[in-house]
Amino acid sequence: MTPILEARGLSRSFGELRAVDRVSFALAAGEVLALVGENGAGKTTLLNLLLGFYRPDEGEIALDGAVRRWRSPADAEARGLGMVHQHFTLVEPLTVAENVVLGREPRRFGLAGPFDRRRAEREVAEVAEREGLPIDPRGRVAELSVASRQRVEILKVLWRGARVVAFDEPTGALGPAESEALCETVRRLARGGRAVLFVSHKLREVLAVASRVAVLRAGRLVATLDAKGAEPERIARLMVGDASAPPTGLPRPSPGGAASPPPRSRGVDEIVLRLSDAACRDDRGAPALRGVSLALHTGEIVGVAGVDGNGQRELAEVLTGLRPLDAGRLEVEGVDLTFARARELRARGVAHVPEDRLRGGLFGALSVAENLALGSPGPLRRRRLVAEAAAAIRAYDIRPPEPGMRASALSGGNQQKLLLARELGRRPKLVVAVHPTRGLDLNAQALVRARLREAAAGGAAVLLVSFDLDELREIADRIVVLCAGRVTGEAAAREATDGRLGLLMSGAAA
Amino acid sequence: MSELTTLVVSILAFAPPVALAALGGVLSERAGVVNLGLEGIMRFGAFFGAWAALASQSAWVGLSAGALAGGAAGALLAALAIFAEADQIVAGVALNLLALGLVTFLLEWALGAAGGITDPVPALPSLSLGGLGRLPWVAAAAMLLLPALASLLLAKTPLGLRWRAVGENPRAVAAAGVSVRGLRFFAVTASGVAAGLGGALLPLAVLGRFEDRMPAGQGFIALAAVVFGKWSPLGALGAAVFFAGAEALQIEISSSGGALAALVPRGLFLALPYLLTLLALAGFVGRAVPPAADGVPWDPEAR
Amino acid sequence: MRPLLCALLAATACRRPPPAPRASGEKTIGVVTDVGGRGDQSFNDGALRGLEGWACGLAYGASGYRPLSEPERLAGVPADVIERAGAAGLPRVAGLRPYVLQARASEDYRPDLELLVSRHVALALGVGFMLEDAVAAEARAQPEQRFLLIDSPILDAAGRPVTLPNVESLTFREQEGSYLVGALAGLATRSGKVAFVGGMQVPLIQRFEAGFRAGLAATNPAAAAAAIVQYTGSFDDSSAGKRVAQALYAGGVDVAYQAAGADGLGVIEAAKEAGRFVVGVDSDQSQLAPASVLTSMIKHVDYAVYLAARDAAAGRFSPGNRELGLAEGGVGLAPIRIDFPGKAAALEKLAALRAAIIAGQISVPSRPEPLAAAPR
Amino acid sequence: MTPRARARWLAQEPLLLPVLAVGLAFGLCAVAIAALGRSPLLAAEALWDGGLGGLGPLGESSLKATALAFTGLAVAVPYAGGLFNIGAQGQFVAGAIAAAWIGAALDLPGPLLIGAALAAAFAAGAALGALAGFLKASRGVHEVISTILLNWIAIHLVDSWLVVGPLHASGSSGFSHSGTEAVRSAAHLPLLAGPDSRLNAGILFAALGILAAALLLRRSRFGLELRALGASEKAARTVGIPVGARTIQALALGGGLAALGGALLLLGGGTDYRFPENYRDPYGFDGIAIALIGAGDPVGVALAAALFGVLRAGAVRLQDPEVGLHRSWPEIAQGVAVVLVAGQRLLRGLYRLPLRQRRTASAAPAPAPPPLASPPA
Repeated sequence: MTPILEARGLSRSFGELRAVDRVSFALAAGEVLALVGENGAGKTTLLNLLLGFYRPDEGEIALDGAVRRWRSPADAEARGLGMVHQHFTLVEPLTVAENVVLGREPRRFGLAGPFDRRRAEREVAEVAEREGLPIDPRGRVAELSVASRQRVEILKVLWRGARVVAFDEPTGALGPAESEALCETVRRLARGGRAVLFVSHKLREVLAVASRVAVLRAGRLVATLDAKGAEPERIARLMVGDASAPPTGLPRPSPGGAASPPPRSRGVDEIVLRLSDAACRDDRGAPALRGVSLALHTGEIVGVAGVDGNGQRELAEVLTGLRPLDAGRLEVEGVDLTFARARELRARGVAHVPEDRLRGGLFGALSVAENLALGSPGPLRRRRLVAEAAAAIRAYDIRPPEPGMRASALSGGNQQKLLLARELGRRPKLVVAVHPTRGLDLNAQALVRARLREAAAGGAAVLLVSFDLDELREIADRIVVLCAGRVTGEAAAREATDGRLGLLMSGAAA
Repeated sequence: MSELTTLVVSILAFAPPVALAALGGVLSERAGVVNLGLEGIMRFGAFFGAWAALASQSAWVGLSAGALAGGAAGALLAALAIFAEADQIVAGVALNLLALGLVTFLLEWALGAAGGITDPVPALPSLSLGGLGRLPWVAAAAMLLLPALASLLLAKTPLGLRWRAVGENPRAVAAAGVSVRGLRFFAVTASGVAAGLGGALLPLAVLGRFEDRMPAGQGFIALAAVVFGKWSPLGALGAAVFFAGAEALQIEISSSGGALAALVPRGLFLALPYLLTLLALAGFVGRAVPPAADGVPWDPEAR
Repeated sequence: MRPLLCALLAATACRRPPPAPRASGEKTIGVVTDVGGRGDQSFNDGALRGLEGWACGLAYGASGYRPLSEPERLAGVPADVIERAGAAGLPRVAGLRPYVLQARASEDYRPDLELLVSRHVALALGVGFMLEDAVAAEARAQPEQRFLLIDSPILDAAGRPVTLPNVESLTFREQEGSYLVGALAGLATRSGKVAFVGGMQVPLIQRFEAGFRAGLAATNPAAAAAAIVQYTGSFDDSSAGKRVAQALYAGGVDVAYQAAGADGLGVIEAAKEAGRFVVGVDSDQSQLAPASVLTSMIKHVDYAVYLAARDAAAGRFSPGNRELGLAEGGVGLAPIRIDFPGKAAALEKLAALRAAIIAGQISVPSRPEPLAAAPR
Repeated sequence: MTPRARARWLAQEPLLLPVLAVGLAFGLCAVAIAALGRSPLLAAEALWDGGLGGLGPLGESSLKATALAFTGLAVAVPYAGGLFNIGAQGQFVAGAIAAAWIGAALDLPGPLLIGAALAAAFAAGAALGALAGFLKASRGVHEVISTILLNWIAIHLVDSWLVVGPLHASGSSGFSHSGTEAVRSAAHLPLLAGPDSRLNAGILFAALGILAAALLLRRSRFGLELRALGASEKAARTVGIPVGARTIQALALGGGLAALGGALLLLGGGTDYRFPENYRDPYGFDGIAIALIGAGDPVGVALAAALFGVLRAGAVRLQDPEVGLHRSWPEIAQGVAVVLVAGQRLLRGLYRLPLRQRRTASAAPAPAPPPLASPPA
């Protein structure tokens, strides 16, 4: 069987860093090849090389056995290569059909003619029908759900006639049901004779969808395994590279495994946070929370699960004073703070680890010390600030240990450490953490989880919003599920199976 | 003659420069680049339009030169904002400051003793309306036609689709294999051509000569018209018409000689159009939502 | 190379002695214009015309001064000036050089005048009422230097005219010329609607308004009651002038008198387009719209400056404030070249009024009465 | 210097690029002047004489530099918070008229009267700035648009109402001073170098203003919060900074600073101690240029204001027939310099300097640059 796409000794360096180091593999029609590896292992760079976004320093790419040099991504696309990006590249005010044909618009009266909207809509409908991705070509993307948007992304690639389709972390924001549907779509693409590259760090999903698994570490391809019979633990060890050290923070095979923390016993049932019948609207003015009630106790970690856009963000913002409540009541330690703004809530001991670190939580243009100083009020005393910064840097192992360095110059993991140092360093009573481990490598993930656990052990209540159900099961005491702005269910962490959570997330069990 | 006719004629005579500059602003901002340099571009368009018209003794040559100069100024702004990755507002301000000093100098250097004001320049054809004066129909036609054409371009052509897309999400355009920088460069240059045309109309259709103070803030009014018109070509036209109407109304009220004019200080009348604009922006229009990527520089490497 | 240049620069900057007074026989007349500057179509241009053109025989251009031939020099001199100059004529003043500084900002007046003083000019001209404070202060600091101030006397703190031994000031009774304009407008109007368009509402321009309205009341009381007075709020925005005038003409006005600097050019433009009458100001503006400019209220800043320059060249100087009105030939009407019904009678009436003013039988107000609320 | 060392040096010298930009702008102007057949050397000499050659010129330079320093700060301080104050011109005019009014209307001993006039000026400018801030915070009106509109509103109300109406100098017999009544001599800023030079205490206020602005931005919590707002509005909300209040405060402060510039120019005798008719000095618009050339930093603003103050004062002598240059050359140089500052990236290329390091050198291994088309995270 001739492979459609071949990589032969591809290398690419950025400065002194060899991001991709002599990687070779072959991909045949009807095959799903999964690329796995830690953050920074070179997965995304490799994809970008294959699809013409970067040019390789060394090595070559062969398509149908012939060596090709991509002058541009458009060049690769014209030869039948397409990528479904991790973050959607959609234009919200435009329709589905307009988004799909953008850049290769069909025209009336030949090349110079006006845009043939009807033909675009017809063709998109045809492709959608053929590939089993039902969607209304005339719908505005702004009004679509996350899963539907991803469908538009896939349609974009297919409408352009891709024979090789690459998926970059496609299930990040999807719930279990949507993830499963996506996996089915991927398998169907392969069955239809296309070749698929599937980049993910969710090993169970990878094993479910791929025929082979290629493991990248530090830019090198360290192993290629048949998916059948491959064990997640082995792959994880290959990814981390240190076979002796047990990989921390890896997804656990089953809930309640040996490494999960011992059940914490609570002394007095002190309620830190009480939210009753909370309702609020999202940025567009649509209802986002519709009567959510929650109570968090000291020392407790409560996970919030749900498909993206079901009110998690708004819940976190309501709790931290960033979004006003339309109805309901918010109490922290028995004090009514329904109308309090962020400043007052923070003064009352509420800490916030927001989802978008560098834009939502940290100030990239300011120094480490200044970022830390912004966590608490009071006049600035330069000497004290430097001392406090030095202490925080030591306590949270922020590298490099330079208080004067700009936050934007830190690596992602160290940025998150800085954020935690600011938010957890002042011994908060309530911690609201949103996707605190997203985008971090495994070691940094483990560190973040450990810090959250410490905060809880120190008496804080922690609300953890995450899409990663394994993570929630690992460190939360109980998990509440949000769907369409309502709490559709709650389960003790050890009883929360994928199936049960999935049902709750889809709202079916509500 | 009814006051209404007066109002309409005044609008048709004085709105075109602002309307075309505002169209330029729309074209640029719909592609994601804030054009704060409209004032400077109009100034270049007006000056070079007048100069070329004087040199060639043809208003049409002047008009083309104004458009060309505007396009060149737009391209300079585009180069700063897109390729040099300057802050777009800074780049626009820089262009305004450059136009201010340079045109003052060129005016005296190139047009000699005339000093602050040039000789009368050849005028574009106009229609006599008797006591109402002359209607510069070329300018009025351009004001009505060009926004309509731009509207069609944005709504009905592949280029327009990309144009709107690059102002909303340049990443999507890049992913579709279209050059974001190329598209934006084109858009800002086109924006300069429109604003340059608007500027050239000042000497060629409105006042019959160039003077050093031109365009006397009309580029900034155009900027407000872009927002007021909610970033649509026809909306900007409507806003320009509204401003010209407010100005005409102000003159109408203050020259009616009535008790009102005697009581209310003239400064208030002069400030009225700006006050109305501010009030409109603050309340009457509701919240206008700019293109999502408006003012955001395209940095392909940014995460 | 670069250090050398720098050294050269430093050396020339420090070593150069201050310029010595000119060789005897050659004299410099210094001018500081107000921020309106060259090309304001008003007193700045008038003063420069009198000095550079008539007295020195020079034309200012992009590459500096160009000497004018004798016919060129006298080409634009109005007939009444020639008449007034009499047999002596308007000869070029030998050995006279202009030194012109255009102020860029209000706080430049003082240093500009100081620069003139340091250059030992025979006479330092401050053009425009905006320079009153600066000339007063500089004249007190430099008692040896002679100054000429145009358009304002030196004023004390309470605003009363005072004299200084080294300052001559020239002011014009614009209200007298404007009175004639108002009288003419009252006679020439068919619709009975006339208007005054001023620039900024400052005392100088209000003198124009006052005279105009008084003259109008003398010949056409009905039109005077309905007269429209409008100020554009600027002197440098002809767009504003045109907008205002267009509205006026559209409202039926058939004679408008403008005293609005560059804004007035817009008024003339509007008159041209509407085919109505307009009266120009400061100099004869009929060439801007020959079919529409009924006449112009001429202020002979040019001639006054010419005379002052000629005197300065001869070493003569007469301090104090001189007010120039109709009698002194400081203001007057440009020839009325346009025909209108009843023109002959109108000219007779104007001549009579002029004589009456010169004779002191009519006293023209210098401040406008508050406008009565008048229906249009 | 190795490219790397040079890059590090550059990173530490934020003012280096503006200096290069200004230098290049002067070079370009010199070439243009030579091309016109005039002598750049004579021009430089005239600028030197007119700006620095003696106490008189120094006084003129300091008058202008003071006004420029304050309008520069008026733009730079809000800019630290990501706010663009285009309204310095209107605020400058408002400050000048307020100082003229108080300085003439109140009868107080010297220091008190000066203090009252400056306070009134600050309040007037701050009110304009605060209005723009309020419109932004509560109605979402972009401050660039609102401050532009407020410029025209302020200028028209002052020029065509206050100056010619209620505040106009009283006169007799049809003559009067141009503009408002002159302020009492108690309100005159003390002269520092005798009566022959207009060098006055305004320059000390400017130094104080620069120092205060620098301390405020760098050392105070308000300054830190403002810079935080400028770095990321979203993160500023997260840490509980009252964004609306800071927006209003920053623009109000900017407005007050611009107004102080106008007041000090007036009380320092720049406009003969009164607000003149037909006041067209564009110091507010120049403030934008000064702030940009000064890299938004108070010290940079001070340097840029000093430089362009000297140039403006010196430009008086460019019209000397021996030099024969147009009076607008300093503006041209300033415009070119701002364009060059805006086009820093091109400028770096021109001087063969390394491009901005996207990630500053750090001990940690630099992560791979993100791919060309990776979407925002």
